[in-house]
This record gives sequence, C-alpha cells and structure tokens, in this order.
Amino acid sequence: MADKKDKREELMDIDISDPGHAYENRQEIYYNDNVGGRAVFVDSKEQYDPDEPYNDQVYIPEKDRDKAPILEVKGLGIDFGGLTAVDNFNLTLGRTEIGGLIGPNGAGKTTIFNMLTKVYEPTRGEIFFDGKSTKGMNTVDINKAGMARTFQNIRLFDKLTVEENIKVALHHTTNYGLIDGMLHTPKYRHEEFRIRKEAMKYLKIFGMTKTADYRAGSLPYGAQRRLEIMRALATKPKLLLLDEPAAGMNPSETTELMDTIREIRDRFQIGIFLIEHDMSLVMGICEGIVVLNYGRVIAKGWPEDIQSNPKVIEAYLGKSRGKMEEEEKKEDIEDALKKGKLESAPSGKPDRKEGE
Amino acid sequence: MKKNWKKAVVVAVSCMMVFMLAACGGGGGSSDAGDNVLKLGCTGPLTGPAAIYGNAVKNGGQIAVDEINAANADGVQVAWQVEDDEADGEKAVNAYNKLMDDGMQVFVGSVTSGACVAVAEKTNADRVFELTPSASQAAVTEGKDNVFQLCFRDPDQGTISADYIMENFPDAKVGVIYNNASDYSAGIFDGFKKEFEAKGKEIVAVEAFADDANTDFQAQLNSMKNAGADFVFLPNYYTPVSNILVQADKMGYAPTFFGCDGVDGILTLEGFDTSLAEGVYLLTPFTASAEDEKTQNFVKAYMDAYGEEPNQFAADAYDCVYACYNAFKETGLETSASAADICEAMVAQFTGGFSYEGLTAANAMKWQATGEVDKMPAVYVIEGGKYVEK
Amino acid sequence: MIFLTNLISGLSLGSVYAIIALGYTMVYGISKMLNFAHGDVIMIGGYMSFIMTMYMGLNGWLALLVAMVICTILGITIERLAYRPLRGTGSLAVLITAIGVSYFLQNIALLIWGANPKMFTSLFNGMKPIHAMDGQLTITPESIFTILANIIIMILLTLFVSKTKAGKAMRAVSEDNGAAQLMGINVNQSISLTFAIGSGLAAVAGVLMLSAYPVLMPTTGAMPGIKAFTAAVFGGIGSIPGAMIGGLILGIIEIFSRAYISTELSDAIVFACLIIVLLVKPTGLLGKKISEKV
Amino acid sequence: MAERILKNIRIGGLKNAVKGNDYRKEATISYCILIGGYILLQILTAAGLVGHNLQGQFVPICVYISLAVSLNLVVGISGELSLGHAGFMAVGAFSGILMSRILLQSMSFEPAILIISMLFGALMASVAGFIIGIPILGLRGDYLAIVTLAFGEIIRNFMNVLYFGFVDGKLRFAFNHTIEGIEDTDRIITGAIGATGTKTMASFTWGLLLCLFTVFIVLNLKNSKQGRAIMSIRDNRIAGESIGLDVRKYKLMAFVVSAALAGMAGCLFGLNYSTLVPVKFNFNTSVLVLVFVVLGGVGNIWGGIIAATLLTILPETFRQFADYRMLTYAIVLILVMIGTYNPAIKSRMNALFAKFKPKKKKDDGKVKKKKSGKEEA
Repeated sequence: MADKKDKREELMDIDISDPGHAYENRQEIYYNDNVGGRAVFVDSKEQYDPDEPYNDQVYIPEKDRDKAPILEVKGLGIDFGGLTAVDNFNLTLGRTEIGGLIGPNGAGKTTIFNMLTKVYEPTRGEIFFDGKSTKGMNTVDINKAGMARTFQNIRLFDKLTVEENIKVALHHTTNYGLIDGMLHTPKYRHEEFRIRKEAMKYLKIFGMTKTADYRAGSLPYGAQRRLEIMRALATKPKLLLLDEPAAGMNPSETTELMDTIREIRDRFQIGIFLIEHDMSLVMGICEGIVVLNYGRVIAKGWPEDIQSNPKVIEAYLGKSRGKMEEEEKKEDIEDALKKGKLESAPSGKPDRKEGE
Repeated sequence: MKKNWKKAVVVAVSCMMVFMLAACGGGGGSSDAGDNVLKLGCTGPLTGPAAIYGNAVKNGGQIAVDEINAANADGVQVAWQVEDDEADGEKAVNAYNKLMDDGMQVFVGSVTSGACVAVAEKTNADRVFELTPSASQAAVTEGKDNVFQLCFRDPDQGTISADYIMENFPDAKVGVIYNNASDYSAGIFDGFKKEFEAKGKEIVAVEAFADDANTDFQAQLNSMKNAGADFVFLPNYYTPVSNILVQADKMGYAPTFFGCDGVDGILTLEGFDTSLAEGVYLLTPFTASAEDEKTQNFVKAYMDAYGEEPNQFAADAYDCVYACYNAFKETGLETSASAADICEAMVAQFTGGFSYEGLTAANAMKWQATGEVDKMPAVYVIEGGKYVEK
Repeated sequence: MIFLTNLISGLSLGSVYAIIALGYTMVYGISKMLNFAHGDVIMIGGYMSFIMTMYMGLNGWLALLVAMVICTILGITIERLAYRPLRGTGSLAVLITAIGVSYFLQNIALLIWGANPKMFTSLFNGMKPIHAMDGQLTITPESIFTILANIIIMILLTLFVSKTKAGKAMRAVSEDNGAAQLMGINVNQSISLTFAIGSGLAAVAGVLMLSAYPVLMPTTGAMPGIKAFTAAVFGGIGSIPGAMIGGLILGIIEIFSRAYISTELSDAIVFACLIIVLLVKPTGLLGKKISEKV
Repeated sequence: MAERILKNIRIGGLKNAVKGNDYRKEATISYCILIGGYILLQILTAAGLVGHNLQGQFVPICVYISLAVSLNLVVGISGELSLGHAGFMAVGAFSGILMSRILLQSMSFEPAILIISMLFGALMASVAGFIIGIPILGLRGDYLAIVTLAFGEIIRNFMNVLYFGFVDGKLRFAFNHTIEGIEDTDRIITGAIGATGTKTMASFTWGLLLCLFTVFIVLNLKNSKQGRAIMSIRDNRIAGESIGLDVRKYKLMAFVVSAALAGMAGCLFGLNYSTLVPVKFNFNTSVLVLVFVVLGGVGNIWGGIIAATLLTILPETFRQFADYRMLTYAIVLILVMIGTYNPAIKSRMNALFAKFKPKKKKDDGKVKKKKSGKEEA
C-alpha cells in the first residue's frame, strides 16, 4: 500500500519548471522584431546552402546559427484532377519561429498542411524538413521526423481518456513489445509508470490534470482543442502545425490560446506554423505571415505589412464590388485586420478536394 | 445513463440465467406415457438444409411407434422422441444429452453421419445402445461395441455400385459427379473409385460440386460430355440429382445415369417432371413402389399421416424402431431396466444372431460385431415413372 | 464451342447474381446496411411463384407478378418492423437484425412448406433450347431471358434513379440522409421504396434462378445471397452498374473456374478473385473512392 | 522568470464529461463472472442439479466465450467488421487435431498434448491471420468485412480437399480424393468428412482456463501501448497517422492476436468431439460469434461473455417449442436487438431505472459538445 501511495504522490509532484531544452534563450527570441529580415518567408528561389543557412540579415538565435531552418518549402504545388489547388508555394521557417498562414476559405491553406504532413502527395515542389527532403515519406514518417499537427475539425481519440490520448502520442518513446503488453511484465509496469508521469506533466502544464480520467470526446470544446495540441506536443516535435486553433472560441478563450501558443514555443523551443482566421490572434503572435488566395501566395511579411497590403484586403473583399462599396468595406476590413477577427470572406473553391 | 442501462441488462441476464438453470437442470424424465414404456430417442436435422432427412426419420419412426403401441395396448409401449441437431456434431451432442435428461433408454440415431460419429462417442461412454437408421460412415461404428447401423456403409455402396456397373456395363465409359463437401457423397465415391481402380478400370471424368442446393452443373456435364462419358455415376441425394437431370436434358446430353440410395424419392419430388428420370438406375434397399405387403402398408400409413410418399430415410427409421423393439422383447428385460443394462442385453442380441425382416432389405437383416448390417440392396431402373427391379 | 457455351452459362448465372446484387447494392446505398435477409426474400419469391402455378393454377408470368407484389410488401414490412427501429444506431446492430430476419424467413418457410424440396417449373417451359453447331452449342431459353431481363432491369433502374423524382430523392438520401431531410425529402418513404424495389427484384431473380436451377428449399436463397453480396462488393457496393458488372464477372469466373480449373475449388477461386480485385481497387470496380476530409 | 502556467480547466466545464474505461473494474467483472460461473456450475453439478444437456454444453460455451472475446479484439477494439472468424477457428481446430494425433503416437500425458496442440493451433491460425491480414489492411469498413467473409469461405473450401493421415506410421497428406494405401483407422482428416477418430480431451476446467487466458490477453492488450494504438486508430485513423502510428502494423497486430486466440478456442472445440466436419465452420458460425459480440456490447468484454453463454444455452432451452424452436430463436434475436439498441426503448428503460435510483446524478451522456462550442464563438 505504501508503495502505491508513494507512486501516486510521485505522479502528482511533477516539477514543470524544468526548462527542458534551451529555455534561457526565451527572452531573446520572444517578440523578436530585429529589423533587416527574418528567418521566416525568405522567398528562396535559390538553392538552400547548408554552409550558410540563413542570409546575413536574418536574426538567428545563438543556438540555431549552425543549423538549417526547420522548414523550407520550394515551389510546392498540387493538382486535383487537372485543377491546381496550390501552386508555387515557397516558405522558410526558423527553428523557433511562429509563422501564420491566412487566406479566405478555400484558398488552399489546409491543403498546404496536408502536403507538409503528406496526407496528400504534392504534385510539384520540394519540402525540406530539418534540412532533409521529405520525398518518399508518409504521414507516419513525417511525424517520426518531428512534425506534429492539429486539425481544423478536432480529431481526438474520442473513446480514450485524456491521459490515454497523450500516452498514445508517447508511443514511440514507450519501450516495450507486444509480449510485454499482452502479459503485463515488469518491464511493462515500469514503462507504463514512466509514461504516465510524463503524460501527467503535460496535463499539468496545460492545467488539465482534473480531466485525466475523462473521455476525450466528452470534454468541453476548449479543452478538446488544448488536448489536441498537447497530444501533438507529446510526440516531441520540432515543428508544430496548428490548423485553426481558435476556431469556435470566444475572445477570452482566444487570448488564453495566444498565451498558450507563446508558452509552447518558449517552453519547448520549437517552431510553430498556424492557420487562423482570427486576425487578432494572427497579428498578435505571428512573427511572419503568409497570405494565400486561390492557391497562390499573394503576400508575405510581418504583421504590419500584411495589415496594409492592398492585395490582402482585396482577397478578403473580392473584386467585383462597386468602388464606393469597396472603400467602405476596405475600411471595415482594415479595421478587422487590425483589431479583431475576420471569419471568412466571399471566397473561391471549396476547402476539400476529392481525390482523383 | 449508459451505465444504468447496462445494469438493467445485468439484472435481466441474471434472472434469465436462473431461469435457464432451472429449465436445464433437474434431469427428470418428462414424458410419462405410462409405466411400461420403452423410451426411444433420436437426433436429426429438423431444421436447416438437411431438414428433409431428419423429418423423414422422425415421421417414419412415428409410424412404427404408432403401429407398435396400437398392437400392444397392454404390453410394452414405445415412446419416440426426436430432437433437432441441425446435422451438426455439437448440436447433436446437446440434443442427445437432452434426450438423456428426459430418460431415453435406447438411442435410434443420429440421422446424419457427422453428427452420429460425435454422438456415438457419447453413447459408448454412457453405455446406451445405439442403432442408427442412416448414418452410413464407417467411423460411426468403429471401435464402439454398442453402435450398430441399419443402412449400408457409404464405401460399401460405392463398391457394390462399381461391381454392378462393371458386370452389367462392361464397355461403359464411366464419369462421376459427386459432392465433395458432403461426407455421404465423398464416402461413396471413395469406395467406388477404389473398387474401380482395383479392377484396373478407369473413370474417364470426375467432377465435384460443393453445394447440394442450386448449382450450375453445366461445367461438370460439359466435362462429362467431352470426356465421352456415356455412363454417369451420381452418388448423391436426389436434390442435386434432379438438378443434374434437368440441366443435362436442357443441354441435350443423355448418358445412362446411375445413382445410389439417396436418389430414391426423386419420383415424388413435387413439381418434378418424372420423364426426365426415365432410364435412371439406382441401387437402393428400399423403394416406395415395392409391391410387398409390408411396404405397401407402410407407404399407405405414411401417406395418410403426412401426405407424401416416404423415402429411404423414413423406411430406415421404421425398421430401426421395429428392430430395437423386437430385440428388446427378446432380451426379456423390463422397461424399468436402466439404459446400461438394456445396452448390454441388446448388444448381446445384435451380435448373437438376432435377425429382423424389414422394409429395407430383401433378406433378413443380421448384424456383425463391427456394427455393420448384412443386407442386399437391389438395383432398380426407372421406367414409366416407376421403379422397376432389375 | 465449349468456351462459348461456358460463356453463355456464365453470363446467365452472372445475370441472376446481378439482379440479386442490385437489391443489395440499392439497400446498402441508401441505408448503409448489409441486408443479409435479401437472399431469403428470393426464396420466399420462389415459393410464392411455385404455389401460384402449382396450386392456384396461375400462368407462370402472372405468378411472377403476384410473387413480386408479395415480396415487395414483405420487403417493406421487414424494413418497417425490423430495421427502422434501429436506424441510426450503427450498421452492426442492423446487420445482426438482418441475420435474425434471415433465420426467421428460413424457418417460417420450413414450417409452412416443409423440408422436402420442390421442383420449380421453368417459366419458359414450353420453349425449346437452341442447338447450334451440330449440337455442340446449346443455348437455353432461360439463359437468353435471364440475360435479357438483367439488361432491361438495369436500364429501367438507371432511368428511374436518374430521371424520376422518386429516384432522385433516393439518390439524395443515399448521398446525405440529413441534408435530404432538410430539403424536404421524405426519407422514410425513400427507404421504403428502395426496399420495395429491391424485394420486387428479388422475386424476379428468384423465379429466373429457379427456372434455370429448379430445386426449391427453405435454404435456397442462402448461397446465392452471399454470392450476390460478393458480386455487389466486386462491382463497388452502392453502384447500380457496378452490381451488374460485378454479377456478370462473378458468374463468368465461377463457370470458367469450374470448367477449366477445378470444380472442387471453384468457390475458393471466386472469392480469391474478389480479394485480388479489392487489392487493386479497394472500393470495387465502380465504387466511389472514399475520401476523408482532413 | 514568472511561470506562465495555464489556467486550470473549470470544473463546471466537466459536468457533461464522461469517465473513461476503468480497466481494473472491467477485468474484475470479467474474471468474477468466469470464475464465479465455473464454481457455481461445479457445485450444482456435484449436487446433481445440472442435467446432461447443460453439462454437455460447458466446453462449447467456454469456446464461444473465447471466440467472442477474441473477435471483440477485432470488432470492438480495432473497430473492423470481421465475418470470417470461423475460418481461424477451423484452422486452429484442424491443425490442433492433427498435432494431437501426431503427439498421441509418442506421448500419453493428455494435458501436455492438449496444451501443445492448442499452441500449435494458435500458431497456425495466427499464420493464417497474418497471410489474410496483409492484403486486407488497406481496405475499410464493409469491404474489409467481405474479404474476411471470402477468406473464411476459402479456408472452408480448402479444407474440403485436404487429406491427412498416417501410412505405415508416417504422416502423409494429399489434395483431392484419397491418400494411397491408407487404412481407415489411420485417417486424420478426410476432406469433407472432416476429422474423425479424434481423442477427446477437452473438459470444463480446460475451457475455463482457455477463457481466462483469452480474457487475460485481450484485457491486458487493451490496456497497453499496443492496445491504445489500436483503439486510437479505430477512433480516428488520420489523427493516429499524424502522431506517427503505423496503421497497418497495429491493425495486423489486432487481427493476428485475435486469429491466434480463435485458433486456440477452435482447437479445444475440435478436441471436444470425436469428429469435426469443415461445414461446421461456415459463414453461419462466423455470424453466430459476431452476434455474441454485438449483443454483449461492441468492445465490452464481459458483455460478450454473458451474451455468448446465454445465446449458446438459449436454443437448447427452446427445445420445448419443438418445431418452432429456431423460429423462436430468430424472433428473440430480433426483439433483443431492437430492445437493446432502439433509442426510444433505451431511453424509456433508463427513465424507468432512474426512478429506482433517485440519488444518483443523471448524466445525459455526451451532449453535442461541438455544437455548443460553435454557438459560443
């Protein structure tokens, strides 16, 4: 009995201030508005050179200087049965950077995520993740290489508990075989206890220890979103892709989420790339933003640039309006882009393409 | 909410469990027809694809039981209980156990071979006398001193058929279509093939099928035709045989067909055009059109009771009931004797020269110690819609 | 010539499978359930037609009509009593219920008509088979009519589904049940109609099948039911032309493997072909590719 | 540096949440049912209260329980519909019988023979499961179901042409027809006639051990890394891939383990009867096991145990209905399915039960979370 009690205490007594990796660099990179260019969105048509990873003007945190950018995408494109959904998409994302991808509904944002994670195989272009081409990899390999994602429509393991959802994500670091699993050997017990502790750590960081035993599918919406992010993080990624993390959240939840995302980047020292319609969130935390419309990049840059970019406003407004109306709207949209969120605008193609 | 529901199930289930235990338990006899009653039991397929055989046995046995009970109002009466086994070994054992619970003394079953082998193991262990009307596999009696058969063994039928064909149709080019998923059919074919090859003759074509119900036989028949077979041996029940005859007629292929006892009954198949069966040979110990008085009486009683002509299975069951009854009377035991006592006495009877003249043999049947029956089948040919003995 | 004969009997057998498979595929398309009782509706159709001709003295074609009506009513009743209470509870519960219905139909047939098989009188009894090439090639009227019936049913059904209001409603329901309801389509009616058509076709299939292979028993429908289900999956379950192509190919494979490979293993070969097809095309020959939204 | 710990989730937000699966409770209930049932029946048998009929069903009931539990691994835990479970049972049964006959030539210690035969049956069945599993894993839903059905039929068809037996003490096998020069008593498997002359070794105790073993393996697997991965893929395949789960590997794992357990159960079944025909393992048997699983609640281990027991006994208790036996069974099956799954009846029953338990808080299950979430936005 005593042993059990100890274990329970050990479980609850987790030191989450443990910085993990290079936590101390946090301040340096946080809100880094070092002028002269950033790691993000270097429009790199030219070949990436591993000896000289970033262009001189880019500010790079000390620890990342001799490493490749976490993600480099060149000329990415995909066709669905003759229809070009995304074309010539280029991107470079730094190791600890928060990048944003915005655009009207149907612009091809989620398609880009799906190509990055190899849910779809790109028709053209190359993706370098952590300096390596992802050609020939599948979704599973991509995750093993260190890219994790969340989904627009939450995809949890509904019938498993919150704790189990995270344990599943710890799968690759859980070290026992089928026989151990079937017979519950000492090795199994030891490893299970270890990953349970680790799962509790994530839950504690995200303030969800109370939910551990509940079914994921029965949680409130906000908690489900959090859990999905936690699950992605538990696979120990180097890059986290978030697909509309604030969808369906109220303003206060969104603010909370912004804190969460920053916290994740700082604590785990990873890159984050997110799709979002909520402009307050995007403008508030992204260090670089790329705007997509009809599958093509129409603008790139810092939040300030994007806010005043006429192309972006047009994309959200549409072309076929009268001039007066347009001016009126333009103000609205500018306003929206600056302040709050812009759910969606009249837009083009549907978000999903049927395969073949 | 869900949990409550599950609890409801648990409660309901436990109630049912108790009920079932009560229903299954006890083991007391249920049929009390009188004091001086010999309880015969049988298992056979009363439902499922083989239901026709089980029901025939049930009805045929019932005719015999009714006759005996009517004739011996004051003497030994017979009770007849048939349980469904769906022609399945597992269900047959269950059914047999149910009969045991109900106080069965002599087991007249099972109807199908596969089920019977499984049950014979149990009767041997429980020491219950067993006489099967129709389970024709050799394995039924193998190594069991208490199990006897009233029908031919499958391979023997094959052997006798082969001998008959070789003797009477020496120049025939013989082909075979058999059901390789049926133990009966495969068993006969086995014996047939062995005998044929032992005599140095060749079967020109062998084709199989797997389903007794509706099969397209054109491929098999074409193969026969191409091999030049002018004589086709059909060790099957009459259902597929009727199908083969219809399809052969349609494609204009008319060899001589030769069937075994399973073909009996084809003429009374409802809706069957009997002209198609014209000239078909069959080797069988019983036909409903036989003209002896016993058969005629049996057929009439059966027709009156069930509105259809009895087949071979019904006659076998009729004979079984009588054979058991006669043998029991000769043992001189009381009906209050235990199944084991009856078993020993009956085995002694059956191995000790007991003989019985029934519907299904021209001679008086006698049994060997191996459980096999000695009887001679006759070969019939269908002419003018009737079985004519050859 | 043997090849041609085999081809024709394969087509004829395949046509029977195809007509049964149509019932499977339509019901699957609209209610996403595997209706394992479908084969037994065929058997009931066969018995009805048999009784009408043998006992009521009806003409074969008239008997077919009566059997169709009865099976249609039966189909609607089964749907109403056994399947509708379980709609929306997942396909497994309905699957098991369908199996229960199948047992029910078989056993009720056993009780009413007994275990003895009946020989079905062919619908085309008066007609003579065509012999050609010095008797080497034989074409039975059953083959011709079965193949013809298959083609006609196929055309009518395609027209019905694409041109009529009721047919379009059926398609809408099978695409998206909920959306169809919002559009004012009576989903219950559409599903009942599907069952009615499927069961009516089952009666036709039963009579055609029994004309060619005349043994009628309570379990007559079981194996053709499974084969037709295989055919429906072969062609892509939910697709009407798929059911026809699947049925025909299945029939031809079955006859050819019997004629040229092995009569013992013909069923195994049929099923092995199914597996190979599904490996190459995971949703059958004409099945819609399932794409999940990510 | 101040810690930016996120605000804890509000307790109020969890009022509609449902607790997850309690593995310990599930295991306790399952083992209690099995062992309790065994002890109860043994006592009743000793007291002479159990008839032959029920006694004869002890082993088959245990076999069906194992089959239901092992099929639950595929249907409930892996979420795939399998219609070919009887095929694995057949492989296990026939290979186990074969092994027992071979061992009987040199050994006489029955428990050892039984265990080795069962392990051999499990091995052969898992090989079959592996071979079958590889091609089908790319398939989904009902397409997978039809392929398992097809494989079940292929296995049965294949058994019909398979012959095994001893010739002069040496094991021989053949396809089609018969083995040259074989004596009747030396036949082991004879095509459609099946296995004959099997020495029966199974007993209720062995049946219980089999059940316990099966439940042990399945429950342990469920609460392990592998089981979680299998369930994750069932709940959401795409999300599973996105966190690096190899979908094929885990589906295959579930399939093979399930096949092996079915093979073991099949072997015990085979060794309970002196004869066994391949027809036994047809589509109907696969469906029968599926009925146990569905009726017991998909994924619910002890529900499957109870359902298997009841539905095995039920047709036997219906013998009093004579000719109407199977008809009654069919009607009961339909009614029970409607009664268990129909939403209206279900909620009425729940309401009824709520009356008896006024103190317990009613939780209305999963209220549409997502909708309410969107409304908030």
